[in-house]
Amino acid sequence: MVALTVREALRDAMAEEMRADPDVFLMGEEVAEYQGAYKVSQGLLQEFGAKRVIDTPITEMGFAGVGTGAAMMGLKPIVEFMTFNFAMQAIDHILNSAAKTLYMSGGEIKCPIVFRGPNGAAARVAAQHSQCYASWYGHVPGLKVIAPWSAADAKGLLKSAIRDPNPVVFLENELLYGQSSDVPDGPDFTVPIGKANIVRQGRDVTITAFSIMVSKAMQAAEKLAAMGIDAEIVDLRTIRPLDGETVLASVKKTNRLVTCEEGWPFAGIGAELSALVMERAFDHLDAPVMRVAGKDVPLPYAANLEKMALPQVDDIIAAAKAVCYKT
Amino acid sequence: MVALTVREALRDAMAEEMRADPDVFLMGEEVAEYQGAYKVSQGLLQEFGAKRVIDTPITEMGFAGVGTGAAMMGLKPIVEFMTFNFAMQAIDHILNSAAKTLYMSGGEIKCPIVFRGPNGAAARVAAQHSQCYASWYGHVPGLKVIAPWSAADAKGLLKSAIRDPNPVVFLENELLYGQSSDVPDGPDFTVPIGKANIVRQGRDVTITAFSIMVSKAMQAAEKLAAMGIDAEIVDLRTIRPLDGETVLASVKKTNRLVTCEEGWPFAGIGAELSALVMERAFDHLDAPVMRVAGKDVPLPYAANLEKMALPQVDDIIAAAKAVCYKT
Amino acid sequence: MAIAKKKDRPGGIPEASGAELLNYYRKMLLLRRFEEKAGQMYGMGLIGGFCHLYIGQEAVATGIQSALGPGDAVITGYRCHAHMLLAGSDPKAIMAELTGRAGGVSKGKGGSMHMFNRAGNFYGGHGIVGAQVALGAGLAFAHWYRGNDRVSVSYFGDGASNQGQVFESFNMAALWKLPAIFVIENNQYAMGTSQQRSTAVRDLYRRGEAFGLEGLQVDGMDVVAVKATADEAVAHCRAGQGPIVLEVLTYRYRGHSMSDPAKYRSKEEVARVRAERDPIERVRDRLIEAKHSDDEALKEIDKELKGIINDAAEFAQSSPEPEASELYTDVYVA
Amino acid sequence: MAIAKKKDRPGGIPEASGAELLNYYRKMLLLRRFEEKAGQMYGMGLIGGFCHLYIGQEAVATGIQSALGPGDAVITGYRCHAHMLLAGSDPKAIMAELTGRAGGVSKGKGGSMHMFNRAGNFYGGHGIVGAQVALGAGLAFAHWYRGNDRVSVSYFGDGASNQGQVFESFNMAALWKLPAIFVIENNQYAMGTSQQRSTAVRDLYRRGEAFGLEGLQVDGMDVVAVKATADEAVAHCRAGQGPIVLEVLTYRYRGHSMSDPAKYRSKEEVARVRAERDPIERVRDRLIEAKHSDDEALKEIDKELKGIINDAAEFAQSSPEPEASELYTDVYVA
Ligand SMILES: Cc1ncc(C[n+]2csc(CCOP(=O)(O)OP(=O)(O)O)c2C)c(N)n1
Ligand SMILES: Cc1ncc(C[n+]2csc(CCOP(=O)(O)OP(=O)(O)O)c2C)c(N)n1
Ligand SMILES: [Mg+2]
Ligand SMILES: [Mg+2]
Repeated sequence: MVALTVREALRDAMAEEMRADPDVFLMGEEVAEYQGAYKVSQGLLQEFGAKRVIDTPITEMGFAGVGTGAAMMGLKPIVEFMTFNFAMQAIDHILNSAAKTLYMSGGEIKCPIVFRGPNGAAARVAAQHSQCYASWYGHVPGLKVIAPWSAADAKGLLKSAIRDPNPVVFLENELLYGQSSDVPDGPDFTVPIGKANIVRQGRDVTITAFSIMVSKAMQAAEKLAAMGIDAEIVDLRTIRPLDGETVLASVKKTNRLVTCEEGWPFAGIGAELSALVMERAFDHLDAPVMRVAGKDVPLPYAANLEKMALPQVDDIIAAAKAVCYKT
Repeated sequence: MVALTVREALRDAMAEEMRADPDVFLMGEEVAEYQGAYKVSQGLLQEFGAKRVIDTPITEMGFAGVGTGAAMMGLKPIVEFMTFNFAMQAIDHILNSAAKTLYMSGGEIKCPIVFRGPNGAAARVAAQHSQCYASWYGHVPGLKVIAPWSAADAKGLLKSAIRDPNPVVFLENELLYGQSSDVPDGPDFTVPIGKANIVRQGRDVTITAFSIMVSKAMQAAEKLAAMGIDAEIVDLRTIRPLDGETVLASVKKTNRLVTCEEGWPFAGIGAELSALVMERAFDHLDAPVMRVAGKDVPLPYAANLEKMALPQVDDIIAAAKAVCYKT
Repeated sequence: MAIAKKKDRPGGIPEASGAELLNYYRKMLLLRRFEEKAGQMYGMGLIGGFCHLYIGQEAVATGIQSALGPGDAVITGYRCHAHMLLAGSDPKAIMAELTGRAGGVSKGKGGSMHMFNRAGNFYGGHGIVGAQVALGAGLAFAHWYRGNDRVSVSYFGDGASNQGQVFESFNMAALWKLPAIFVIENNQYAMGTSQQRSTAVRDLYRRGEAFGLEGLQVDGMDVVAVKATADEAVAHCRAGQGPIVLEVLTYRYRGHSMSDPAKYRSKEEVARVRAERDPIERVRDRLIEAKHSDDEALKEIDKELKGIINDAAEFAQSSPEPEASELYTDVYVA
Repeated sequence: MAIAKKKDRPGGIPEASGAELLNYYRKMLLLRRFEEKAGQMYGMGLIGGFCHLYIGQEAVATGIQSALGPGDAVITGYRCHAHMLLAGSDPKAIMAELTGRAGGVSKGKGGSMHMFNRAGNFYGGHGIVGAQVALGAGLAFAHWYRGNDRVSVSYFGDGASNQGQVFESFNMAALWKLPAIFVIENNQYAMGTSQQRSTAVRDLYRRGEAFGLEGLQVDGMDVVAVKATADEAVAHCRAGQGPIVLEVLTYRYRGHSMSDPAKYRSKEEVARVRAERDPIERVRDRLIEAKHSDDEALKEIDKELKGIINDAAEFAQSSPEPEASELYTDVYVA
């Protein structure tokens, strides 16, 4: 084990996979000479050179298409979006060119590509720079969608994503980049796509979260413990394919579910989980599932409003207490 | 009352609003000289001239931006996408420029624009031309999202959308364009945004649907009636703001809910409704909510596979029977 | 910096040999007979959805594909039957794709607009106007990345040439000197929009000027001229000189797709092109004039091709629909 | 068809009067003092998120805005404080927006990148690179639709000039002859990407050539030259001759945003521009040389401006945070 920041873990994942496979390369805005807008690609240009670490012009639609075309020919591109907000310009390629082509070609054309970058709110960057795309991409068959929390998962899942023969959307979080945690050593470590992780065992209520919301859920769980509520925290890690089995097994144990996400509630990941539990664990529920999510507004810039707009530890605590019928 | 096709109803809505307000205009690919790729704008060029009915080059991102900019200055554009699949190229403007600007400007900049066109599957046009965007747009605060079924609603809601001071995404369905039904006469008729419509009263189970799925739900209801199940059909009509009250009231009466949509299930409209009912009518449910949705695959071209991929009348019947515990 | 230039090559096209001409004739006629049959079958309800025919444009793909070698990659839009045929796909499997059958090249899942042939280096068959241009730059990128001398050819229409990602692709291709040939099949219409209604400047070979892309323009109804100009473009790319734009002036005889009655142009306009510029007739005339062939022999070819096409049509109707289980395959690579 | 042309106007810039020069000086110094204060306040943690300063580029917006008249519409990207000030917004309210307070121009909801002033015909303040170009074409469209002689000015960067929608906007503007002035503020860098690393052709005034757009290039560190060239562009549009591209060569002294240490260029490079080309110093020198003013008087102006800016900073810190209820307002127009 070695303590790494999420930033380093992501970098190491890319470096290891690039060492192992000459078909893997990284492209995006400021990934090479600048070492990444958020320094995630630190050192990669130096190690792999300008042909494998490529600065692009500001043309998201274009370079997403270039990456996708290269993937169709067998290369394994990692396409970095400076943030996923800018991937909206490229979203047609992510869906129509990358996600749907295997099916439309009857299996003839594979598209082993990873689209990665920070997703969701950073700090005070306002509405155009703060959207969470988990539910949008999660909606789409043909894509795999990952949103890691810990450094180990960031590394292990990014490595799996790069090796995966399918298009993968890899949602990072800028505020997590600087967070450190233990990561298993060595280039053989990977984490399987599609498996949730129970990061805290508990009996009274299941709390699902992903990405930065896991931190908040963990904090909530500590405070809940002090109130006599023993929360089980499920880090979803992968949004598609969603590990429904792990969530359902937990809910069947705790009989209560609170879902957490930073994105908007309407047709979000919480809605999906609520519907899933409704369909497959209805009789196990001792209380209706509650969703904790971002407020249904564009993200405001003002510090106080921003805090109110984003789901906080207290919101999770309140929801957990409510489903446990505690006041 | 006058019998109109949905196509005519939409055309009449635009024509009436253009007559009433010189700031309203229509732009898009093939809307003018060709009279609309699906002939929805038949006759508009002839009546209003080339300055108000404008053929654009094939540049979705560009003309969506042009429309949005014009709206910021007080014009009331109707931007037609030949289909909503092509709006993915323009989706950044729909969200970041149109939906978020009022908020980001503290109310300074309004954006009275309608984005409209066919959404979802047509007949045999395969994966890239068949996506349903209801849950994506429904996810986003700042947008209003409409998906009418009947000719009257198509007309009344499009008129409301054009008059609405907010950006509206108006999702039509190509297969409905030729369907006729009665429409109240005269230019004063409108239908309010945000109100669902109970198109069939029933006691045993609530079935929600929108757009073309209302037709299928109605057919299912007839067959269900023959089996002794009296279904209540709620045509959602507006996706955002969703009329939860009408759905909840119906569910509190029938104690059962089946949701129908053509789009993919994951984080779809059915998921949202299921979560909503979970939160606000849990104790009224006699059975878990069931979702009827498109299969979780890109839409195939082959006739038999396409039919399997899209939700059919029999799927609705099966779901309704299941929630009624009938075999 | 290279400046876009128009090349009419007055008198400058090298004459083709009899064998070459016969080869073009055969290929172009195959494309036409295939499309005619597809049109018929669409009319009979055997083909669904959108179906875009290549009739009139045969010299474009035929001339350009003849300039390519093994490993050169090709991509186009939805009007792709011809490119599939030239990539060496079996007409049976293409036609069965059009009817949505298990024997189709995409197992019936893609249909008319979504067909691919990896072995033949053909990367589709894309329904989103302009998308193939960035994807095609990506194919060129892959060649560049691998350091070989192969090129990529991206076909797109006059309408598509207004899409922003075309310019983004030009810029990246120029910046990285990618071996990308951007072929604008200018058939004068994008659905019902004639070219002058979609852009203020109609010289599409100049589209890449802002990024220094050289541009060539050629009469796309003359397969020999197309081939010669394509040779030049290919040589440019193979020599490492970066991307190039190739505008090919052509015409489609049919509507945009089978559901377009094409009322935006006169019957006379179409008839005039057919009578005066038909690419197949032009080769036929040359063959006969130069006595490389005669009526009889050419009829024989036609007969043979019709046989192939009839077999394809037969197969496309007798091949079964895909198994129900296919609904869930190919969503992900296992 | 118009061909893009470079205009250096050697010796051809009409000299400005003392009053004009003083006016430019005052405006440019206001912009600079404002930005310096914003930088300080960012350093103190009073401003959050992204904050992009305009220091070094003052002559661009000042020169161009001086060529506009009432009703002419303006739009730009996230580097928008200067444009807000020139649109007549109160420095207090701009600064309070930066601190995210209730007294901010956007009630604290938009922050540094999202500011607007309808009365001043300024339409933002947009965070998505390139989006303002299509929106700006839309502003021009609105003028055209209404049949008035007003123009729209869309400012964007050298990096933004590679975005596809820029070309889509050029095409529509040319096709419909919209009164759109596309101002490329070429400050040589897009974040850490120097211009030659983002495009193969650096002459951005030629960007619209493929669509027949005329292009002008001007030294953006010379406010008088900028104003004169902008006059020309405005006249072109008002005369109904359609859109025009205006490349303004400028330089930003600070990092891309406050969080960019700008290690991709040498200190010497920045120092040289500051020493040799500073737009404010240049006007100052002219004023003094021509005896339109003197050190004393110019110091007085500076003092006055600093007072305004200090008041703004004061206000921005004392203005309360928005009411909690504001979270839910302005999502929809009621
Ligand atoms: C992004 C996008 N917008 C619109 C369409 C609908 N559409 C399909 S083909 C076409 C016309 C294209 O014309 P052109 O590029 O000239 O090619 P041609 O059909 O003439 O070969 C249009 C508008 C689409 N498929 N994709
Ligand atoms: C679509 C999009 N892509 C990327 C970004 C991130 N970004 C913000 S500013 C910028 C550089 C823009 O440079 P330029 O256009 O030259 O303008 P300047 O900052 O020099 O004024 C980038 C890459 C963004 N905001 N939007
Ligand atoms: Mg065409
Ligand atoms: Mg710049």
